[in-house]
Amino acid sequence: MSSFVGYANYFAVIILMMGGLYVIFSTSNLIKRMIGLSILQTSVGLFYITTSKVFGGTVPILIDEDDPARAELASRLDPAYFESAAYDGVVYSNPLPHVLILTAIVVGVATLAVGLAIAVRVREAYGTVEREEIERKDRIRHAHESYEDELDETEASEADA
Amino acid sequence: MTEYAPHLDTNTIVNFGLLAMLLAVLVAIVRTRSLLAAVLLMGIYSLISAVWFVVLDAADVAFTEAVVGAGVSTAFLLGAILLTRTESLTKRWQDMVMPGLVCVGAGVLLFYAALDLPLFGDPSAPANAHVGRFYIEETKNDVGVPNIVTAVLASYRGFDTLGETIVVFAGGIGVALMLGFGERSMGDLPPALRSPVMEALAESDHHVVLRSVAKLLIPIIALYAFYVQFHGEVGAGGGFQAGVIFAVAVILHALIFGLADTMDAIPPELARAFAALGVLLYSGVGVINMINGGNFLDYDHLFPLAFEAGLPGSHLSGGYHHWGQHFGIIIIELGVLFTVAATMIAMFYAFAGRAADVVGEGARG
Amino acid sequence: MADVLFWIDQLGMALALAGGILSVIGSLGVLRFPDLYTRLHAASITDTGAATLMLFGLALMAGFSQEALKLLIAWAFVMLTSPTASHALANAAWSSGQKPKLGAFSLMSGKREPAEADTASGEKGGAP
Amino acid sequence: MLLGATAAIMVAMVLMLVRAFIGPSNYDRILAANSFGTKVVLFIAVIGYLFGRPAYLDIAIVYALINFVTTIALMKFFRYRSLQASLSHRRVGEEARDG
Repeated sequence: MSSFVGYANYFAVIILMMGGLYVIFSTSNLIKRMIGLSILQTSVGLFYITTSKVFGGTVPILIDEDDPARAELASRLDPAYFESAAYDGVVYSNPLPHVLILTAIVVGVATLAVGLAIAVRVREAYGTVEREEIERKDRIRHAHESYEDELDETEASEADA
Repeated sequence: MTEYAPHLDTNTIVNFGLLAMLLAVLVAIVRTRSLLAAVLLMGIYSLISAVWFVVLDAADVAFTEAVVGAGVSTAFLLGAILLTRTESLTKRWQDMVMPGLVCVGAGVLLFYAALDLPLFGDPSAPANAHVGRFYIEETKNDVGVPNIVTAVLASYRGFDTLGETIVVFAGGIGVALMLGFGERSMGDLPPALRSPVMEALAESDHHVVLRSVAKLLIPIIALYAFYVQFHGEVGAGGGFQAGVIFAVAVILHALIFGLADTMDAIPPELARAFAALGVLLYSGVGVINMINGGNFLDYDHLFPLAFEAGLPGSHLSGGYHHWGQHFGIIIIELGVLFTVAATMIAMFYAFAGRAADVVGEGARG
Repeated sequence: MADVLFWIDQLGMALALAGGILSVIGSLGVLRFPDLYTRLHAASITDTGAATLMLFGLALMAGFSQEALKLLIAWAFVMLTSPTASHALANAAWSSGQKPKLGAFSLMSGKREPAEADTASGEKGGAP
Repeated sequence: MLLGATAAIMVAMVLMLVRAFIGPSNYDRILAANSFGTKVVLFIAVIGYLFGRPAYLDIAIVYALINFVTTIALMKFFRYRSLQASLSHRRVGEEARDG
């Protein structure tokens, strides 16, 4: 039982990550793929915070001495475990992953906005946001340009002939 | 020390319940055909993950995810859907098989790799026992700020946060370069370009209740943003969250009173200026520290040492107050507030303001 | 004095439990009601009711402290925003032409239109 | 008792999710999202007391506000398909007349 509790969080986060990846791979619509991307980013955040949680720990905000919450929190843990994990009378979760994920979320929104702006410009340039149609129109445009290049070359060769 | 064995307590049970909900929403997002439902479910997904962060003692992260995930990213996604005019998705089973196999393969590999990770909640895990423990113990005498996350974010890792603020600013510039600042749409709308829905607005809806409640709420949300900003060291909060909350207040004003009124209130030039001002303020504090003899962002040197020694209870004269750190953190959080709020507002103007061009789109192929 | 505080805590917890049960009943209502407008009733009324019960119960437990003030502020915002959002939603749904299933009537003329549901979905239980 | 209240709120959240998934019309989904947000505000408040450290009440307040903005954005998008149109009578009236 305890090994299940120990790894269940990691497995759930991995399933969410793979779900986000699947959404990115399977849809051809650019906007839906951005949604898949933000699911993936959120699940990375979930993974970091899973590793930061200390059993019986509380929010990493220092509690001052006279706060009644100290006794309340201490009463919930068995003493043997309490000595090893506590810092001056309170067990705190690890604050470091919180800092990383906090900025990752805000930067994630900035990149989401830039990605959506690109999608809007792709829509205005190609008239669609579906991946296949964009590739098809690209091929047509390349074929068109290469045909024009040949025309220019033939005219150039005739001109100097 | 007893060998740590994770056992079920209320915290873990609630955590599993929320993870189950997240998986259910994920399945719904994967299966849905309508893009609008996907955006709405994305809002619910980020909301549940915000609550999950609360359950796992990550107050600041929950704050950011709740504010950013539901408020701002939903507005951007809706703006993008409006501009790209795609609302339903075509799904063919051929392009489901291969991605499914790849994801299942990668998932199995990750499962195998996860078996070596420390058990969930283990205090003696290397991350929690050494590095995390250092910051829990040293914050009181280095920075003297109760909220360890804000102390690490602003003081220990101040240089990285400056980098992140510049990344948000650069994101704003990127969106502005691609979508403009939304001014073009504020010109008078020629009748030919007006979308039919605008007429429907004229007589049938008058939304009196919505407008009066919005008039009441917008100043409260803006005030709450400053509360979150200034009590960032004591409780959960800080520059990022406050900036996004302020942007959400402006977005609410734009949603109800129209983008034209909001642009009269907060012109795009002001948003551009404040975005740059925030980054200037942040790096200015660093330069002041260097002038006073410290490193680039070492707030102990924010004030000249003689002046700080004279302050009541300063750590230089026997007390334990780090006045330089307190004021340094408040000022750079203010810089982050300006940049994040102005950038989010500029991005919303770019997305919402561009609609008029696309309405008359047919010109470009 | 200690037992008074104990009983206040118990009362607070009981109120919180009552709020929780009320919100479950509300959610059941949202699931089972036939169309949007009745679901709006189920959702918004029980939301504000459960919010009042629960937040006041927790405020009792918090006593005279900053937490109690924050709980009351959260209560005030929920009471302000939830009904407004439901009103705006009903207004938007109505003006977009979504008629209620049971006994549709037209606002302007005041007379009863035959309920669209009878003709569209062919339900036998037409409006009385 | 608090555990009972937490369990009840979680059941209510799950039921609201079901409505969000099957909701026939998009307005049902907005309704489910709005009600889900309000239930989350209560859930955050209750687990603050269940785990003995009510440090999250700021998040409950923020969430009561943000949920309103999201509902209004979604509602306006579904109904008017435009994020810039104004809902206030004064501005709309002028545009309609001289438009």
